[in-house]
Amino acid sequence: MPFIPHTEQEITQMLATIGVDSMEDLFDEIPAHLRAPELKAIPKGMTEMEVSRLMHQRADKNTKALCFLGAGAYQHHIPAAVWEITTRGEFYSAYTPYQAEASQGTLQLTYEFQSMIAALTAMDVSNASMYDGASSLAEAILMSVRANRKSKSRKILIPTSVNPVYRKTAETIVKGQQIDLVEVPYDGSTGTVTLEQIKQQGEGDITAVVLQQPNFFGCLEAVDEITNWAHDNNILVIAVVNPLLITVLNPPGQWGVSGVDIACGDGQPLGAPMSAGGPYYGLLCCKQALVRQMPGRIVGRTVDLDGKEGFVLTLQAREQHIRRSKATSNICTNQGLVVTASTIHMAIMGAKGLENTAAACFANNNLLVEKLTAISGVKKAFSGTHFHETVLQLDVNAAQVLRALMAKGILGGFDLSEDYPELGTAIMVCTTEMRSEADIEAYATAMQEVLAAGVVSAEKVPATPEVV
Amino acid sequence: MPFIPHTEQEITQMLATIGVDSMEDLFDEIPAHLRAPELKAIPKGMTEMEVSRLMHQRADKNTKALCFLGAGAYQHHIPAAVWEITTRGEFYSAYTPYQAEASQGTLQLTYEFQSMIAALTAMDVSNASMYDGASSLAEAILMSVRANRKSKSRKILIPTSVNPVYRKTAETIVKGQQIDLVEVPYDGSTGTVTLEQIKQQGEGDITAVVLQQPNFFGCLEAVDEITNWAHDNNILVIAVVNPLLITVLNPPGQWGVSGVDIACGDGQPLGAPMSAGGPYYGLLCCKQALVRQMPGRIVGRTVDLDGKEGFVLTLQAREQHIRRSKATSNICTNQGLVVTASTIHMAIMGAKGLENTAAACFANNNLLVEKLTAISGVKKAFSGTHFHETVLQLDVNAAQVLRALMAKGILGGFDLSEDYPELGTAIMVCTTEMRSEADIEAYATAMQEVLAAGVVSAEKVPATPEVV
Amino acid sequence: MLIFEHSSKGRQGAPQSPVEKASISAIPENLLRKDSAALPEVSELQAVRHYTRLSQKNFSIDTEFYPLGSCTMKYNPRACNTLAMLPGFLNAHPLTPDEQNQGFLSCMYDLQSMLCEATGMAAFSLAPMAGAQGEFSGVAMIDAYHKSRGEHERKEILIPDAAHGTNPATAVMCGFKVREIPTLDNGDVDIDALKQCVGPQTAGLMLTNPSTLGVFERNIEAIAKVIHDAGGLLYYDGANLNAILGKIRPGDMGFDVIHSNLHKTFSTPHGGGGPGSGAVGVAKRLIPFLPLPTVTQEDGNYRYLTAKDCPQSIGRLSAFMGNPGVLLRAFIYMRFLGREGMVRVAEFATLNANYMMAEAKRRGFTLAIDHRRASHEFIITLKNEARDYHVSAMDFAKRLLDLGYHAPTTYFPLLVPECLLIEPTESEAKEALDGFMDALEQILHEAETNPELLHAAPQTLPVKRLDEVRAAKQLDLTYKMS
Amino acid sequence: MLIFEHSSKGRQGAPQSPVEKASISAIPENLLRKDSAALPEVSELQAVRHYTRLSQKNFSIDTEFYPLGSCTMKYNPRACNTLAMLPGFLNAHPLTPDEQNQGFLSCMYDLQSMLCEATGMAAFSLAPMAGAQGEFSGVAMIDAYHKSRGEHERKEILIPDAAHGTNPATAVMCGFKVREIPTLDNGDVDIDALKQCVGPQTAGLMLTNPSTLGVFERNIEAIAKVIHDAGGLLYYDGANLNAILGKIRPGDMGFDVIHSNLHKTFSTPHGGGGPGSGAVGVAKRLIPFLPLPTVTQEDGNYRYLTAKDCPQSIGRLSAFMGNPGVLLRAFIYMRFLGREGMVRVAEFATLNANYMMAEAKRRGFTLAIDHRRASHEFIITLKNEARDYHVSAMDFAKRLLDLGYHAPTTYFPLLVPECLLIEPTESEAKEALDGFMDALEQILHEAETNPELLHAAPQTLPVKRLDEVRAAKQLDLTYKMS
Ligand SMILES: Cc1ncc(COP(=O)(O)O)c(C=O)c1O
Ligand SMILES: Cc1ncc(COP(=O)(O)O)c(C=O)c1O
Repeated sequence: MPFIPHTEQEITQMLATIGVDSMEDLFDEIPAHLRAPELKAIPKGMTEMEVSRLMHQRADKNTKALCFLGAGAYQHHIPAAVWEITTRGEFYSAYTPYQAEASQGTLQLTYEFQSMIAALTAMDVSNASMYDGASSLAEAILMSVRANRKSKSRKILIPTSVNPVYRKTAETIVKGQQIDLVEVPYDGSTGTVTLEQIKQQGEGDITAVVLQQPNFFGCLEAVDEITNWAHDNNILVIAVVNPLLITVLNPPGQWGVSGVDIACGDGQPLGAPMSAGGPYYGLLCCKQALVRQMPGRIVGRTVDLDGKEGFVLTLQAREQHIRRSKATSNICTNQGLVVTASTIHMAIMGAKGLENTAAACFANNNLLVEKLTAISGVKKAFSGTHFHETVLQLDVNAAQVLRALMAKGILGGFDLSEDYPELGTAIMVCTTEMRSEADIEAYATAMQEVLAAGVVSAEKVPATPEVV
Repeated sequence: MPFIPHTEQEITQMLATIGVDSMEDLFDEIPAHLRAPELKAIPKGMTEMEVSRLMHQRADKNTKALCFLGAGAYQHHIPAAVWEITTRGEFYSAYTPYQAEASQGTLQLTYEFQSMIAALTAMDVSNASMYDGASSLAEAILMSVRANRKSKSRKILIPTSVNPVYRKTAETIVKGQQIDLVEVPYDGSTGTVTLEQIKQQGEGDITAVVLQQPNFFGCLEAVDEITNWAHDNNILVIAVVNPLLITVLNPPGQWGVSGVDIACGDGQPLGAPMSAGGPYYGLLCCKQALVRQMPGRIVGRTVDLDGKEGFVLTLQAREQHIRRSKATSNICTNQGLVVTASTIHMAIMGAKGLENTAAACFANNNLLVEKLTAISGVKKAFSGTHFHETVLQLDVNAAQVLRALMAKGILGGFDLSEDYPELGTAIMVCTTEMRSEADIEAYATAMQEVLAAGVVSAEKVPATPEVV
Repeated sequence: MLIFEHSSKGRQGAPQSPVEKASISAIPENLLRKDSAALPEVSELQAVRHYTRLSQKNFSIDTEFYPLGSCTMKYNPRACNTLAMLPGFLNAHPLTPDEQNQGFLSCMYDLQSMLCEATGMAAFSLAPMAGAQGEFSGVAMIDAYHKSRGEHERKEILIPDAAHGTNPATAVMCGFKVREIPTLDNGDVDIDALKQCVGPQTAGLMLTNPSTLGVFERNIEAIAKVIHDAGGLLYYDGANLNAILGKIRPGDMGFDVIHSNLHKTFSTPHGGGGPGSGAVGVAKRLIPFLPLPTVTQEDGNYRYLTAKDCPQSIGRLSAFMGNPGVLLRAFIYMRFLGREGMVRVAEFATLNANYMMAEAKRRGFTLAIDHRRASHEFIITLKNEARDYHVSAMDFAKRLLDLGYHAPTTYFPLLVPECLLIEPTESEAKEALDGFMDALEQILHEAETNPELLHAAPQTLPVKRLDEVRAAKQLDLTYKMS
Repeated sequence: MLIFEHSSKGRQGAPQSPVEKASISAIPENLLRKDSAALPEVSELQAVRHYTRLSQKNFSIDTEFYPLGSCTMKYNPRACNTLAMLPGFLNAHPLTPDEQNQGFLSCMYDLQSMLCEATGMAAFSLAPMAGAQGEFSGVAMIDAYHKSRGEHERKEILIPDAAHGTNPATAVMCGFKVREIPTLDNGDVDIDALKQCVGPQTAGLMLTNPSTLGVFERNIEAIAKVIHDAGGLLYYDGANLNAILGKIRPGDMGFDVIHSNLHKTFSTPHGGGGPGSGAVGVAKRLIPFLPLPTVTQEDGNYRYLTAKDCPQSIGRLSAFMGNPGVLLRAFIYMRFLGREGMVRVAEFATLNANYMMAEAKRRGFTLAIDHRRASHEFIITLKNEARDYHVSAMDFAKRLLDLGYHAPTTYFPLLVPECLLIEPTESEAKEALDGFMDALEQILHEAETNPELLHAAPQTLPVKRLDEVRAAKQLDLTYKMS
C-alpha cells in the first residue's frame, strides 16, 4: 500500500486496542447515507515507475524555446547548490518553526533572509515572505491604510505602468475593505509616470502611492522626485522592486530624502526557477516604525536560558493564530522553502555576483534592442533608459509575429495588446544574463525572417487569447 | 576565482606569516627549467551557467531510444529517494571512514549493506564492495588461489558462457600471477555448460571453477550438480550472480549441498543507473572460513567505551595500508557511494519488491521473445529457460538489423557476432520491468518492419565495430 | 554563527555570475545604487557548509516523528519532488503560450478534476496559494454570490469557537463581521446557539469537519439546513480533509465552497513554512465566481480561462496561477495513490489516531473529548497535570523534543486548556506511535517525580528554551554588517 | 538502531515495484529460491528517515573542515553532481552504439586531452576505477613494455619507504618483487641508496612527487636519470598532483607513466569510500599498452578504441570504461577551472599548507621536515608530546573531532612517528585554517594540563572511542534477521 506502513498483523493489534472489529467501525459516526461513492473519476493508483514515465512524458511536451519573455518572471541562472541544499529533507519536510528549539535551522536562515533583504532594499525590516509579488503589493496597500493614520481616504494612487496583474491582484484582495485604487496614466512618450500626472490624480487626501522600479515596461521612474512629493503630502510610498536589479539601481530605502515606507516585490529573480509561475515569494519590507503593521511571520534573534544566541518567531500578536479576527492579515503558510533557496542563492552569489548579473541583463537587453531595431518595422516604443525589458513597436500583428517566432524556437516576448491596447502592435522583449550573444543573434535573425516573410497585418488578425 | 575563497588581503597576510613575498616563492624548490608552460590545450574557465549549458547540450546529444539492451547493464527503476539521500553532502563528500567515531553514518550503512548482500546471496560474509562485477570476479579468482591450499595448479575453469568482458577483465588482472584461466565451451543447443564438458577440461588439479547464473546468454546453468562435483574434487566454486535475480533464483550460498565458496557479481541492478557504464560496484561474498582472504574493506560491529553499539573498519591487517606488499589486494578506494545508494535501494524495495521486479523482468522477456519469434526469420538460439535475456537467431546481418531498429528509436539488443562468431547472426534481447507491454509491442512492430524492408544478408555486410 | 559572520571583504562566490560587470553607465547616475548591498561575502563551500549544518538543526518528517495536529505531517514522497523539478516544468515561463504549455496544463486540468471527484464539488480553482488564500477566495465568492443576487445585507460570517485563526482573520479581510458559535462538550457545534445567530445578515458559516477538536460533526446535515434555510452558504475549511478522504465528501455534506490544503492532505512538503496551496472548490452555483485563472480543456487542448471567459470571477490572487510547483507535487501524489489510495489515507490516518487515543487513555492521560471516535487527530488535555504538578503543555512539548519527537500542536484549539493536539497521519508505522506514547508516558511519570526535568527541557537541542519575551521586546530582526 | 530492527514482517516499501509478482513457474523448481531473502521490511518513510539520520552521523566536507592528508578533501562543486546526473547521461546504456553516444564520448575524449595537457603525458586511458587500479595498469604497462622488448628479467619495482601502501601491493599483484628505497631526513629520496638498487632486474620506480612527506622531490631529474639509465621506467603516483597542477608536469619531470586520482585533484566526491578514478597517462612509447577502452576522435566523430584497434593493450580492467559518472564530474570540474584555474589550485593549496605549517611552528608544534617548503600538505610529529604527556597522535585526532574538525591523516607516512599529515586544500578559507590551528593549540595545552581529556575523546559524537580489537576478534560482520 503506497506510503502506508501497516502490516496485517499490526492492523489487527491496533483495532483490538481500540476495541473495534474493523476499520469500518472507525467511521461509524459518519451518517451512512452520506458515505462517498467510489471515486471513479480518479484513475487507479500507479507505481513510481509509471508515475515517473507519465511525468517525463508531460514535461517533455512543454516547449524548450529560447526565452525572451519576462513580464514578471525571469529565467536566471541558479547555482546547483541552491536547490540541492534547499530540498534536503530537514528543510523540505519541516513545518513552520513553531517549536523554536527544534527549528533553529529554518529560524536562523529566515533571520539571515530578513537581514539580506533589508540590506538589498536598504529598508529597516523585512518579514519572512508573502505569497508572491502581486499579493505582497496587496498586503502593502492594506498595511499602508493601517499605518497612515493621518489619512482617512483609503485612496491609493497606482500608475498604470505598474504590472497589470499586480494591479488586478491588489484589486481582488483589497476590494472587500473599501479601498480605492486610483489609476495614474503613464506618459506615452517615456513609458513612465510623471509627477504632474500623479499630482493631477492625487488631489486631496491620499493614503499611499505605489511606484514600480523598473516599471512594467522596463522603464525607470523618477522615484526620488515622487517619493519626496508624497512624503511632503503625508502620503506613504510603496515601492515595487525587482530585488535583483536593486543591486545596481538605487534601492527603495534610499529613494528621495528618507526612503519609501514600504517596499515589496517578487523574490523570483533571486533563486526561484520560472516553474510555470511558481512557487516564488513576495518580499515585504518597511520602516522600523511600521513593523507592528506588518503582515506575515517575522523571526527575531534572542537568547536561550544559558544566554546563547537563538531565533524565534516574534511579534506573533500581529498574526491570525493569536489575534484571529484582529490580525494584520490572514496569512499563515507562506513561501518558506523558496525563501530558503533564495537565502542560499544570495549567500552564494554575493552582492558582487548579483550586481554582475544585473548588469549583464542590462547589457544584453541593449544589444538585443540594438539588433532588433536595426530591422525595418521594429522600433522602440519609449524614449529613455530601459533595464532588461524593452517595449518594441511593430508594424504588424504582435500575436502573429510571436507565433511565427515560436515556430522558430523563440519565445519572443510579451504581447501588450490586451493590457495596453493604446500601444497598438507592441511586444516587450526581455533578456537576462542567460541569453548569450549567439542567442540574441538568433532572435534577430528569426525576427528578420519572420518580418520578411510578411505576417498578416494588424487589423486582419484577431488577437489570440493572452494569458495575463 | 572559482572555488577559491581567498581575498587579496588574506593572501597578503598569509604570505607574510609564511615569510615570503609572493605566491611564486612557494614554488622555489621546483627547478625553474621544469616549470610548466601555459596549458593551452585546456579551454578557458567557465561560469556555472556556461558549464551547465554545455553539459545539457552534450547530454541531449545522447540517444533516448527504448532500451532492450542488457549484457551486463540493466535499466531498472530506482526510487527517487535513493539518490536524493545518497547525494546528501554528508554521504557524498565524506572520505573513507578512517575516523570511525566521525563516520558512523557510512559505517553503519556499510554494515547494513554487508548484511543485506549476505542475506541475498545466502553467504556468510560480504565485503564493502569491489570496483565492478568484472574486477570482482578477478579478485574472487585471486582469492580462490590463496584460499585453496589443497590445490597447487592455479588452474581456474571458466565456461565461455560467462560474460566475455568479465573473462577478459579477469585475464588482465590475474595474468601477472601465473594463473591459468581454462575455458570450458558451452553446449551449442542449450547455451549452458554441462558437467561433462567441465569434467573434460577439469582433469587433474583444479583450483576453482567459475559459474555464472543466469549465464551471459540469460540461460540457467545446472549449478547444483556442478557445485557438488567441484566440492567432491576439492575445487572451490566461484559464483557470478545478478543480485536482483537471486531474489527468485536459488542463491549461491545454497547451490548444491554446501553452497559456493565465493560469490561475486555486479551490484548495478540494485540501484545504480546505467550511466554509460558506471559507477556500479562489485559484490564479493564468501564463506566465513575464507574471510581473511577477502580483499577490500570490511566493516564490523563493536562497542564503544560505554558499551554502546558502534561500527569500525575491521580485519585491516588484510589491507594494503597496513600490510603493504603482503595485502590481499591493492584495492583502497572502492565504490562506497554506489553502495550507499544500493543499500537504500534494497531497504526501500524490500525482498518482496525485488522479487516482483525480477519476476516482471522474466515475464516481460517471455512476452518479447514470444512476439519476436512469431516473426519469420527470428528464432530462439537455445532451448531451455531464459531469464531476462534471450539469444535470438536472425537470418540476416545482426548489426544491420540493430542499426535499422535504432533508426526507429529502439536499442534492440546485443550483437553477439564478435564474441561468439560461432552463433552467426545472433542478437541478445533484454527486458527489465521498465519495458511495458506497449514497448514490447513497439519493438515487435519495428522488427517486423525492418525485416520486411529486407536488410542486406549476412555475408555481404561487414560488421560494424562493436563496443564490448 | 551567522552567514554574515563568515564574510570576508572582497570574497566572491564565483563562478556563479558573469565575471565582469558590464557597463551600466547608460543609466542616469541618480538612479544608480551608491554602495554595494551589505550581503555576506562567502565562498560557495562556506555557504554550502553553513546551510547544510543549519539544516541539521531542524526537526522534520524526514528525521523525526512529527505529530503536529491540524498540520498533517505525512511522508512527502521524494519522487514528487524529483518529478516536479523536471527541466520541462522548471524552465516553463508562466506566460508560455498555452499550445506550448500542454504538458503542464494537462497536469493542472487533471488535478482540478481529481479534486472535484475527491471532494464532491463541481469545479476547482488552483489559484489560492495557501489555505488562508483559499479561505479568502471562498469567502469572497460567498460575498460575490450574495451581491450578484442583490443581497447586500449579508455581512456576517459565522465561525465556531474551535476554528483556526485564519477563519476569522479571513472573514474580516473580506469585509465581514465575525460571529462566534460555541461548541458543545462533546465536540459538536451548538446547534441551538447557531439557530439563534442566523438571519438575513448571514452570509455563511465556516466549518472544519472533522473539527479541530478531532471529531466528526455528526449534525452536519442539520447545520447545513439551518444555514441554507437562512439563505447563507456553507464554507468547508479543508485542513482536515485527510480524515475523510474517500469516506465522505464535503460536497455531499452540503458544503457550497471548500478549500483543500494540498500541503496537508496531498502531501506537498511544508518546507519550513510553505509554499502551500489552498485550491478552492465550489458547488455549481458558485462556478462563475471562481478565482482566476483556471484550466479548461477542449478537444484535448488545454488552456487557461481568464477574465474574458469569466467576467464574474472574484479575480486574480497572484501574478500567475498559485504555486505550480506545489500543484505538480499534489498531482503526482494523487496519481500515486489513485482512487483506492485515497480511501486508505483516511482509514489509516484514523486508525493511527484512534490507536494512539486508546493508548493515551490506557496510560492515564485525560482526553479532551472522551467516548467518541477520533478523526485523524485527537486531544489530550494536561489541565490535571498542570494543577497537580505545575507543568504545562509547553513543558511536555519541550521535553518531547529531548526524547527525539516533535511536539504535537499546543494551545490550539483555544477552548481546550493545556492541550496537545496529536495527529500521527497514515504514513507513520506503529513502531513510531508506540515510541511516542512511551515517551509521553515517561514524561507523565517525570512530571510527577521530577518536574524540573520538564521545566528545563529541552537539553539536547542546539539551544535551550528561548526567551520569546525578550525577542518581542528587544526587537532584533536583521543583522547589520559593519 | 539498524534498519533491520525497524523491520516488520509483511511490510512493503510499495509503490516501488510491480504490485503483483508475475509467474515464474516456467523456471525449474530446483533453480528457484526457497525462502525470501531476509532483507528489512520497512516503509519508504522509515527508510528515508533512517538513512537521513544516519547521514547526519558523518563528518564530511560539506559539514566540517576535513584536512585529511594525501586525500585532497576539497570542495566538490554541487553542479558537478547535478550535471553528471542529467538523464541523457544516466540513461545511457554502456553498449549504446557510438553514434548514439556522442554526447558522452565527446566529454570523455575532451577529458583525456585535458589530462594529457595538465600532466604533460602523450595519451590517457580513463579505464582505471581508482588510484590503485591506475597503479595496476601503470605497472602492468611497464611489464608489458619490457616484455615487448624481450627484457623478461626486469622483475623488480623500486618504491621509497614513504610510499602509499597501494604501491607495493600493486607491484606484487602485477607479479613483481618490491625493493624499498630509504628517504633522507630532508624528505628527499636517498639517491645513493637508489643507485645501489638499480640494475638489469629493475623494471621501474614508483614515486609520489610531492612525496607523501609533503615536500617536492628536488632531485627528480637525477632520479629519472638513474632509472632510465638502468633501463627502467618511472611511475608517478598522482595522488599529490593537486600540489603542482599547472606549475610543473610529471611528463616534463621525466615520468613515463602516471595515474591521477580524479577523486582528489579533480574534485570528484569521495562518497564515503569511493567511487574514484585512477586515469592513467603515458609517454609516447607506452601508448600501445594503455588499458581499454579509450576514446578517439575522427572528423568530429567519437568512438571507443577496443582490442581490435590496440592489440598490445594490457586489456580491460572492468566491464565497461571505468566509472563514467566520476569521469563526467571530473570533466565538468576541469571545464569550470579552465587552464587558469588549474594553476590557482596548486597555488592556493600550497599557500594554505605553508600558512598552516608556519602557524603550527609558531604555536609550538614540531614539524616532521623543517626548513623546507610544504607542498599542499605538511606533517606535524607529536613524538615529543607522546613522550612528555603520554598522548598519541590518535588522541589528538579524536579530540579534534570533539572540537568540530575532522582529524588529519594519522600514522601515515609510516616513517614519521606519531604524525599528523595535514592537507587543507585550496578551497578552504583562512577562517577555517585559523579555527583548526586554534583547536590544535588548545589540544596541545590540554595535553599538558589535562591529558585525560584527550584519552577520553571523543565525547560529543554519536559514539565514544570504539573497540577495534574486539571488532577484529569477535567478528560481527553481518546482522542476521530472525
Ligand atoms: C484548520 C486550519 N484551517 C486553515 C489553515 C490555514 O492554512 P494555510 O496555513 O495553508 O494558510 C490551517 C493551517 O494550519 C488549519 O490548520
Ligand atoms: C599517495 C597515494 N597513492 C595511491 C592512493 C590510492 O588511490 P585510490 O584510493 O584511489 O585507490 C592513495 C589514496 O589514498 C594515495 O594517497
